[in-house]
Amino acid sequence: MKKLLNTADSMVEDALKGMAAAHPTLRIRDRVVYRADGPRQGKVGLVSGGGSGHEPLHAGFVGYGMLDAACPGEIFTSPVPDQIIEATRAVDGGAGVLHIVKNYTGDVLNFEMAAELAEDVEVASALVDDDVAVQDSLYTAGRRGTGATLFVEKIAGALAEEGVPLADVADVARAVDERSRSFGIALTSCTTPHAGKPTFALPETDVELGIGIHGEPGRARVPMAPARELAATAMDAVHGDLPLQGDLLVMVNGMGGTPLMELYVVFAEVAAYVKGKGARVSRSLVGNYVTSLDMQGFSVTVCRLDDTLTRLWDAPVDTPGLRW
Amino acid sequence: MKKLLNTADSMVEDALKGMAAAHPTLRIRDRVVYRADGPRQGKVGLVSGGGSGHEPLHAGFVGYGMLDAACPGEIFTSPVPDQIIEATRAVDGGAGVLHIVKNYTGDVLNFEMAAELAEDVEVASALVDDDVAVQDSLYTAGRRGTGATLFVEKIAGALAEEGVPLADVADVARAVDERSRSFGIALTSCTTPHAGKPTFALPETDVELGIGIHGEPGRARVPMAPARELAATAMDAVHGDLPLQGDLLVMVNGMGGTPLMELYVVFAEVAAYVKGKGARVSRSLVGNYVTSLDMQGFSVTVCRLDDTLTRLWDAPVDTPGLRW
Amino acid sequence: MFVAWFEEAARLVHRDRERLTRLDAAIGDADHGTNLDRGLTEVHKALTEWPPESPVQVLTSAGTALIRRVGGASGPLYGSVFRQMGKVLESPVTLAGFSAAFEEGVVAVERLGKAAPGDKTMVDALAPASRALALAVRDGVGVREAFEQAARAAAEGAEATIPMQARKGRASYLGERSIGHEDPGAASAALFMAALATVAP
Amino acid sequence: MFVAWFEEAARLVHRDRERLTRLDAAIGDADHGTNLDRGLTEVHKALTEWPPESPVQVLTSAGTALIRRVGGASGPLYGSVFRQMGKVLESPVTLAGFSAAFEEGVVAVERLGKAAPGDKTMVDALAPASRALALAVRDGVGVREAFEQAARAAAEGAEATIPMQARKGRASYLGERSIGHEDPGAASAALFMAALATVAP
Ligand SMILES: Nc1ncnc2c1ncn2[C@@H]1O[C@H](COP(=O)(O)OP(=O)(O)O)[C@@H](O)[C@H]1O
Ligand SMILES: Nc1ncnc2c1ncn2[C@@H]1O[C@H](COP(=O)(O)OP(=O)(O)O)[C@@H](O)[C@H]1O
Ligand SMILES: [Mg+2]
Ligand SMILES: [Mg+2]
Ligand SMILES: [Mg+2]
Ligand SMILES: [Mg+2]
Repeated sequence: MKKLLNTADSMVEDALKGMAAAHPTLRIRDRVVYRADGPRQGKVGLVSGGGSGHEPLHAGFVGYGMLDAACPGEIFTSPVPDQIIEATRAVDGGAGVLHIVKNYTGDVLNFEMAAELAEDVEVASALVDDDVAVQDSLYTAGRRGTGATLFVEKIAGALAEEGVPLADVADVARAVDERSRSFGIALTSCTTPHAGKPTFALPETDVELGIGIHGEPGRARVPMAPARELAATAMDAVHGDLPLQGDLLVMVNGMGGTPLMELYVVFAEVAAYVKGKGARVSRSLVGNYVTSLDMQGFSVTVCRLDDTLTRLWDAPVDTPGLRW
Repeated sequence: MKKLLNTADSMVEDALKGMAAAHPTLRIRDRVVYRADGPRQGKVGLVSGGGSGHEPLHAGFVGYGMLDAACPGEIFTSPVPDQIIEATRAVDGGAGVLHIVKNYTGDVLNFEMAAELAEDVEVASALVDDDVAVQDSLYTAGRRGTGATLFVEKIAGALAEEGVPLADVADVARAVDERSRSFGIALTSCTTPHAGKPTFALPETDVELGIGIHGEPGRARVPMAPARELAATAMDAVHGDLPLQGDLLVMVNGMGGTPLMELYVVFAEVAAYVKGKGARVSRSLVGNYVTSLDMQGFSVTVCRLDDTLTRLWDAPVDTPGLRW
Repeated sequence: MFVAWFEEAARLVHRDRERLTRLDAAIGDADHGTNLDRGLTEVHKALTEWPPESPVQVLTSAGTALIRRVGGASGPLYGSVFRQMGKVLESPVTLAGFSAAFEEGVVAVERLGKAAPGDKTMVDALAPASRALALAVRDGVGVREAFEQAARAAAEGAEATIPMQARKGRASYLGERSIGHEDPGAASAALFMAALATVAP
Repeated sequence: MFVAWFEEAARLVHRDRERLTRLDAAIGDADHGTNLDRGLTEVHKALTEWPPESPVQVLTSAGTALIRRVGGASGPLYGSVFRQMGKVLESPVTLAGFSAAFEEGVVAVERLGKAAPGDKTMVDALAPASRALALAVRDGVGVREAFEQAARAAAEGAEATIPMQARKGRASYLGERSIGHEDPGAASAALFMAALATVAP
């Protein structure tokens, strides 16, 4: 394993130093990343967070029209309640705070504890669980939160800028989650700096279907196939769970080690697939946004838009990772 | 080698289809990527291009405030004169066209031929040759064009939007190049889809210093080192050639397979280095911008800003790869 | 003994952190060893910088440190075991009192994690350990032997997670592919109980 | 013969494309085989779809196809060889005329690429081939033998690039590390000349 780092232990801290140096619009203190111009009085505050290693998620989405604060945990490890409490209090502008939480046991537990302990702030919580690779049943921890997190943060962030109450921001966040589905395919495993070797072994001939964003192995391993087939596999899984129809927001997302060129190849296939189902790619995003360290592969996330969601998606955003 | 593609032969075409589907602001025809709203009468047209595999460079930088057209060649192969002629004629709004050409024999020859053949259009050419890893001497093809290409395209693009004459746009492009230097370090080789195996073999223990963006091996191989030392090695090379002073535009660029988190770690070290020399990181960019397929590693590019260049860098830009 | 318990647990987890991370790599996200090692280092620091004056303080301080520094699923879960124990442990400490408090700690984890035995989690090591302690109290065996029985029960419980299909936590995503691997949290729970046996008076 | 020359060159390059790409990987960017194979496929297409009516047309059409489809450094360079040959070749074609035209083609490459023999480029195979042809004309040897001598000279010239340090093209970036590898463009130039020998009347 070769990685650009000083030590595995200092990696999160070192990367945050780099973020702070690169982005004067951010303020970083005690492992929380804030908008330098926050808190905004009367605006609902948005706090998200999770393990590090998914950059630009979440810290890269702090800024106008998106998050007010992000709490980066250790690599692939949810943040601790202290960070979340700190962030929640700091971004409260009197209108309450929305926690956007990816559905992992660790994230859920730590955000819950923090919400309880920050009892002086009105907190609502929106869970993101879009990964159709995981069956949501009594026998699992429920669906994982992956790509849709970006959609939820963007759209809820845009609504919060309009000055609406906490309940409305929470509602739109949940609506986006309900209307979104994801599926991911890995060509290689990621390697965590502490483990120093790939989390799972994947031969040159195979890909892993339905992987998570923490190097969790998927549910099946199949032979490597052309982009067209891999895209179809992912889209079949999405479409089988939430039929593609109407105007869609579609993200083809790289897992961190995937070159943009390959993502465009996949996007062409995904767009053709959508068209084949009679639906329409109305908005799109292609790039490495919700990553898993150096993993190679892609995930596709689809959200069924309506007019409100489209308007909020199009609303201005100014963060290091997303800007228009 | 596992890559997201259909066939190696169709990869460039397939990726362009994906670009077209993802970006309604672009129009793609006969292997040329145009601004959908071009040509603009009275504005100098900017055309760049080069081998594919460096995405988002160049096609991702087509749009308001940057390029009017990009000519993507085959992977790591400069475009052919036909494409360049086509693009040059199409973007000419009567004020002439600037060719931004990275200094490689192939790029230079093909752009030269095209400029000669498009005799009906007034063409100026700006060469980018910022890579200090290559000695510019009688014994080489001269310095390579790498990261500074983005700076040149952005800043010349901004000036062109102001409606100034071709000679001025060409002058600012050349000024940016003269004030910019780059150095790159690879942790792994890239793998071209046709070759199917890494261009050079790099053991787990070593890094390659002074690599190009086409998998050209570097000039030396040294043991892997912490990010701080690698950053210093790159910055020493830059500083040794163009002393760091005053306000700097600094890009820490990933080679395509480098996770953003690692780039932030490097950026923190680069920023500290700059400070140590008494200079100042005035503007910055961290991400995978001028890539080399799936290569892991980074390059750093530094440009000495002045007030004009700063203003032009800050000017609005709206392209798939760069937007503010 | 309480301080020694955490010191010994820290030693064992540090020693075995790569094994724990490897177990987590197989069915999770390859951080359990690092997480717990970081947390127990913090516990050590907390116990050294703010010397506790009672077993209750040790448990509360350790539990809090784990919650504050581990993150992930195991941080809040382990933190809850010890904080809950601290809440209910009566002084002077007896084996019966310890066993009762431990039982409540395990219940707290089950509640927080919504996990039951058989779900392939740390509960599968903690619950048998708790039962072993209760039996030891009933049978009136000595402290050392009681702790040794608890350690044995936890180790067996951890091993018994191998054929289980996970129903909670990250491993549950794998469905049937989670079968055949020891649960990392159960393995670390067994280390906690082994540490207890070692420092038994 | 001219059409056959390009058909045979296409066959040889296609057969050896991986070797050429491998040579380019060592001191360049691993695309020379793919580039030339694509270009010669295009030449074949051009010659089939627009059957040329004279050697001059074959050369011009092939050169143009190479320029239009290869890209990179080798596209314009090879294209210039054949276009220049087409410009100056006199009909009816004689060995002396061919030799003179080829010489001009090589000069065109040297001018365009600013390359001289010893720079470790295709010139190091083309120039010796050109010299061999000229000598053959002077000595009055037959066409087949002349072409065979040219092929041999090109092959030797390509091999002689191994110990050279590159001064032009991408390999020059490597400085001394370019030593010890055959230049891919010289290797492909040797294939062109080998093809010529094969199709000699
Ligand atoms: N719902 C739960 N209830 C009880 N224990 C759980 C639950 N979820 C996870 N665990 C335990 O936590 C362990 C994983 O801890 P760790 O790797 O540190 O956290 P994470 O899964 O967040 O990376 C699992 O092996 C399991 O024993
Ligand atoms: N300036 C030059 N003059 C003559 N030949 C050159 C020059 N530059 C490169 N070449 C030839 O071109 C070959 C490389 O061709 P190719 O790989 O197709 O192009 P690129 O270098 O653009 O990838 C080199 O091996 C060399 O023989
Ligand atoms: Mg974790
Ligand atoms: Mg090339
Ligand atoms: Mg884990
Ligand atoms: Mg080449």
